Amino acid sequence: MKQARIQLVFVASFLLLWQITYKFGIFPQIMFPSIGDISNSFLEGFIEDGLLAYTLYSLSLIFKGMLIGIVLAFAFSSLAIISETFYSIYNFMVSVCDLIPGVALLPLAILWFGINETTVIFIVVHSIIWPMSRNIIDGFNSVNNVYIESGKNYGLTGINLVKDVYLPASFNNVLSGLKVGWARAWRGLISVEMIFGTTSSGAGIGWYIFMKRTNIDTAGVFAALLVIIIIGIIIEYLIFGTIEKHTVKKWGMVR
Amino acid sequence: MKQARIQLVFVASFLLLWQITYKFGIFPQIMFPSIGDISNSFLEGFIEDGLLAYTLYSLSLIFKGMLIGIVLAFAFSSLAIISETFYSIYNFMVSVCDLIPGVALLPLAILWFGINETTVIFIVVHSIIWPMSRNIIDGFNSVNNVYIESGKNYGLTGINLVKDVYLPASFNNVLSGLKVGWARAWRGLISVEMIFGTTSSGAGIGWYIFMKRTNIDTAGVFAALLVIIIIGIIIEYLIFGTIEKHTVKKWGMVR
Amino acid sequence: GSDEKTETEGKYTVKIAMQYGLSYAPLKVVMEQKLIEKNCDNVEVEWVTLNSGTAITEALASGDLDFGAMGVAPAVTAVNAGVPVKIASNISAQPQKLMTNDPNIKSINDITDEQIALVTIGSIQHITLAMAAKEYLGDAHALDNNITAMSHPDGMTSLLTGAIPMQLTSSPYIYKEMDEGMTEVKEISDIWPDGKSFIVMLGTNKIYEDNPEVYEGVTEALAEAIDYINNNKEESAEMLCEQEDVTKEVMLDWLNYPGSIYSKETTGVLSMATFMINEGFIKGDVPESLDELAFDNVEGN
Amino acid sequence: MDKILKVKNLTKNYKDGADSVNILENLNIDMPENQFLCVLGPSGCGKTTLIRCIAGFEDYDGVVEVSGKETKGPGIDRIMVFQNFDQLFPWKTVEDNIKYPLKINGTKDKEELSKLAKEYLELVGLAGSEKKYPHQLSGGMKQRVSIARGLAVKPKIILMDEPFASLDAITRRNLQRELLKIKEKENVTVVFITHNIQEAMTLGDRLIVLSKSGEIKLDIHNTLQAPINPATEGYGELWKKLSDNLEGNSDLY
Amino acid sequence: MDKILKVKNLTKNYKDGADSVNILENLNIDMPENQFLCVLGPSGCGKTTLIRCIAGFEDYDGVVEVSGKETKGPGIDRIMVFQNFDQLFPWKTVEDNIKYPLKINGTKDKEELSKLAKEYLELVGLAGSEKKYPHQLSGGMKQRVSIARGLAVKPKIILMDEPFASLDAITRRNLQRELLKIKEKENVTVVFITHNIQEAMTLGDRLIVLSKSGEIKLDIHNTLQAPINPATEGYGELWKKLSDNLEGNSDLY
Ligand SMILES: Nc1ncnc2c1ncn2[C@@H]1O[C@H](COP(=O)(O)OP(=O)(O)OP(=O)(O)O)[C@@H](O)[C@H]1O
Ligand SMILES: Nc1ncnc2c1ncn2[C@@H]1O[C@H](COP(=O)(O)OP(=O)(O)OP(=O)(O)O)[C@@H](O)[C@H]1O
Ligand SMILES: [Mg+2]
Ligand SMILES: [Mg+2]
Repeated sequence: MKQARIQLVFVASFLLLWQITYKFGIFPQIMFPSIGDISNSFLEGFIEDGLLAYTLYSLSLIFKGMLIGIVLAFAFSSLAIISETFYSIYNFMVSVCDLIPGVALLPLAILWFGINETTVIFIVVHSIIWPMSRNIIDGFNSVNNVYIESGKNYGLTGINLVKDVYLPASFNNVLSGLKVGWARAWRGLISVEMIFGTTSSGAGIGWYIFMKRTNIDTAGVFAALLVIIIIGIIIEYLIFGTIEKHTVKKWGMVR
Repeated sequence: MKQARIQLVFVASFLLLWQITYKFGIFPQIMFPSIGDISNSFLEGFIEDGLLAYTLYSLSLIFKGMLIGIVLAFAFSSLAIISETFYSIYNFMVSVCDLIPGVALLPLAILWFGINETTVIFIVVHSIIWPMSRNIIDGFNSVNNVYIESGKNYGLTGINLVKDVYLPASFNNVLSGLKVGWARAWRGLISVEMIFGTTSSGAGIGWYIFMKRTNIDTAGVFAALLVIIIIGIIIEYLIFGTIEKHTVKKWGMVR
Repeated sequence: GSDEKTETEGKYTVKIAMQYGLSYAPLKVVMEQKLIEKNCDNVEVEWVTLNSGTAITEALASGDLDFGAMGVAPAVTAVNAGVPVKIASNISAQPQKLMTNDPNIKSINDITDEQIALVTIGSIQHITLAMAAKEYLGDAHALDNNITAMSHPDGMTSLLTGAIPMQLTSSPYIYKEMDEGMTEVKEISDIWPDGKSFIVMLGTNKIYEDNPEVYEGVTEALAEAIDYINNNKEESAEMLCEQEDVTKEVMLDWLNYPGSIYSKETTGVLSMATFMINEGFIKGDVPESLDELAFDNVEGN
Repeated sequence: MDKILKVKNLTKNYKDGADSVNILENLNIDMPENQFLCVLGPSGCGKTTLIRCIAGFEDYDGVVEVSGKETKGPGIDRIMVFQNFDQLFPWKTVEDNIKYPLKINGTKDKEELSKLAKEYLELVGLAGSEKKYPHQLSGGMKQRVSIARGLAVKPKIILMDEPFASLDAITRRNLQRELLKIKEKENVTVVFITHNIQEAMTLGDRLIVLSKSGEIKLDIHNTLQAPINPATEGYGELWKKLSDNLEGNSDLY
Repeated sequence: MDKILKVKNLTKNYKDGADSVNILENLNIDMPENQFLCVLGPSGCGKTTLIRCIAGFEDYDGVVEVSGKETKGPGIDRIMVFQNFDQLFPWKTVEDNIKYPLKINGTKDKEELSKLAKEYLELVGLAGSEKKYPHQLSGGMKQRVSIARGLAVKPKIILMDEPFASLDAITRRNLQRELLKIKEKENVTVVFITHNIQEAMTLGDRLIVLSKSGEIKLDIHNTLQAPINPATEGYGELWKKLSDNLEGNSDLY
């Protein structure tokens, strides 16, 4: 594939540039490690520091959070399309809640759920549900009328109309929402893990980054970011790419 | 307006529920202040604590960040539509960069910019540019072919095609992107202010929240959140609402 | 990012980072009374307030900051990791205590798997807990799995609301918590008794070597401020109460509490560094003397 | 025989600005079962608006009754074939576009569904395009699939908005014939918009001409004897009558 | 006279699956300036595909030359009026839809623009709808605005895909007449797709019939004397010839 080749060239140039920057000592090396150092940290991380366990733990939280977030975002957005009253309320809620930073909600979450996974998942859900709902609702609102009218004409109402017409017709927006949500989930999780960590019930990659940062192990920080990036690329190109190919692209809805 | 009435009822019920929860002491009052306390803190904040200055400072950062973010997101997304090579690279970059939490970039930002406004703005820009680009690119990709072909037919190419066809044709997605971006900018800013601190040029509302929290002044925290929410509602309904009314709604592109 | 700073109109801009809270009071005084500007003619001071030692360390390493104040443990970590900095002065000691809402926990030996909130790993609270664990339980890492990282205020509310049974924190939270009926688990304050270094000031090698006058101006200003606080509690309280958002009376109480000690002399830094390295909290060689951690002007241990 | 469709005092205004006008005003139409009504009228006069109101897609003043009951919104008893090319669900294949409405209306058996889809696709001359997606079809092909989809659910009333406009003469004639057959066999009532006077005369047993401003200018029964072609007795007069009532004058066509 | 448009060995395959076939194969068409070519053919035979290739919207094998130069992609010299109803920019008013292409092609003067917009809107019978947005128009009105937009830029070649399909008889006849006038006055070359044999005979000085599989089945010059109507000499024969060459048999219409 041509795309993949271009991307490879891009990554290679980036790495080269990084290494040159390092070599010429443009930045203090303690803050700007070499590619070699980062690779070492990467390997060491997995071999010695249990980076895999941290990663898997974070992934498990993300998947739980995504699952809950997706289900809720769909449920509420669907309801909002079915009921005008609920639309007014939910649209308002999305606008308001999306503004509240997770850190500010942490104390309340601790109060409600205590100190455990649930609190972290709550913050992850909070990170993704609003932007995802925004994309879904706006997507639903821009579905071509003729599809909705066809659907209603053939007897679809309520949730069936949403499921069988709104959803596929705005699938491109929904996918955008999922992509944004997926990224938000990572960022939300890492942030919360970095300020609210626990070593007992399991610790995630955010905690790992935090530890490395505390110990001024910059290469270790970048190695952990590398893990996140690799996972992200896999999800983006394997999962989202495949979904796109078999939906919106096949349907002629996007280029 | 019917919408506004429903929203008013909703807000009133929410406040009532809050006050009842408070009254029955369901949560410790140290964490769950009364509506009255919050209102007092709100007023006091403005009268005594200079909350206005904090707010204005944050707003100035947000607007700078939004401006840069919007310009860059548009510039890059447009380029991505014009050049397939750049598309491969930028789409890849968006997927990757969107995953990297702002906190994790903080060391690099400090390295590049030092501890000052620029670092904070950098993190804000990082919060918004990727999700916004995602929405814009995905929106551009789903523009109906016939508009693009018409545009090309009449001699539009490159940036003119983007400006005059892609942009208005995907304006709904672009607006979604702006809304998500706006919320992200707030959340990004508050987080960075809370976990990072102030710079020599001023302190923002996130820092205000941090101080109030450090002093276990929960009512003060909620008062500051209230400020954020009020600003958010104003922007959402005044700015975005007006834009929607005079664009996509007038054009019959959304319901 | 360090290039554009330095001389403007012949003036050197010295950039100093502190954090928020009572422990940084001397720096507040330096700032309010413009002591550095008084000491050196050709200096402009840029103050920033950050809220993590890590960010300050990173800014020091990047060359953006000349000085930065932080807890002993992160300071030791920074020096040990090779950041070109050393301790330029002690700032304060603060009482820290392991508070609990569980009357059954009276001693460190009563702790099994209960969670302990403290501000973060690698913090002075974390290291003191480890020191106590080593001393009383025989293993420095015995309590590592009990730790939950939470900011002081979050930890306090969690403790007060019962979400968590213990918190290792410092003044003023311990006072507030005692007011709410929380009790203390003794051994922590025993292992790191009042008076031992809590917050220190790091300076870069660069400023120490290239700008000795400025370096001296800053450290002397700090010494003056410490003196000022020790001798003028009333005025200091007045100056500081606004920052801390408490009344002057409360502030005065805090300043007068036996554990609140402001001093330019370090205490226990070397032992803490030794402990951290020996017990594997950081990697490196055990320092032989304080000189490896601090500049010449610093006295103490 | 009772009326299956009653349009009473229908007034429609899109209310899209201060100067918005009534597109339709106090329109009344009664249709007995199995009637084939052809609606003619100049472009922009309100034909689409009329059947959209009947279908229940618009707000309006007045009443639309089906079998004596006032309608509220769209329903499977009145199936619309839109004027729009892009009315098929782009996320479904041609075949699934036809099967889907059947499925949600009770036909669960897979074989039965395939049989029906095949039958109606053959009817519109599209056997072989089952697995294509709508974006892979030509304009006329899309129109034909839409017709097949509408007919397949065997509605009581079918509302067709220029369904044959993009079809070549032969396909059009075949479909006209099939439509008439189905109408008789399934006892359907048809409202059919067309710009083709000849088509209207061939198909409709009742003919309505709307004026530019949306009034009923002519509402007559087609008394010509089938098979209707230019040689049929009375053809010329009827043609002239319709043509004259269509706004403007015609000296050609 | 030199050829303004040459289609050489045009082969088009949408390559949308393992079993995708050539829609057009080795098609050759030469057109001198000011020719009016009407293309007839059964639904789905490749008419739209053909003019999309000429317009430069598709990848294809072969060469399309305009005034002797090979085309690369779309250009203002070949303006397309699409088959699609929704080809107008929904974010522009009717008027602005017409003005916009003029503006980007050099007409900067505001009054001039308004005058042109007004002129062409009157031409298609839509004076008064200037300020409407496309979504407020009927199907036929949209089609007419698209035609006005296309004509207003005075292209060398205009490619029209069933432009009059949704118009009533009178409007259609008027537009046919206007189109012929403009063609003569502006020296335009026209490729015009229609399903209406009579329309093709009335308008085209050259007539092409495509077979079901996209081959040129008939390519003749229209030698009838204008004004062409059913009474014109030779009308019947030509009609029969075209009709017979359209796939299938016609005994009606
Ligand atoms: N985008 C596409 N992808 C794949 N196949 C296509 C595409 N567009 C058209 N086709 C196929 O090409 C053939 C010719 O289509 P085209 O649109 O050119 O027909 P047409 O002659 O214009 O028909 P009509 O009169 O119905 O508009 C059809 O079989 C159609 O299925
Ligand atoms: N959604 C709408 N909003 C506002 N006005 C509309 C809307 N739809 C149609 N109109 C107006 O209503 C009138 C009638 O439109 P309608 O679509 O019913 O015409 P029509 O008879 O079907 O015409 P055609 O034969 O061209 O399809 C037109 O003047 C049109 O401008
Ligand atoms: Mg219509
Ligand atoms: Mg076609």
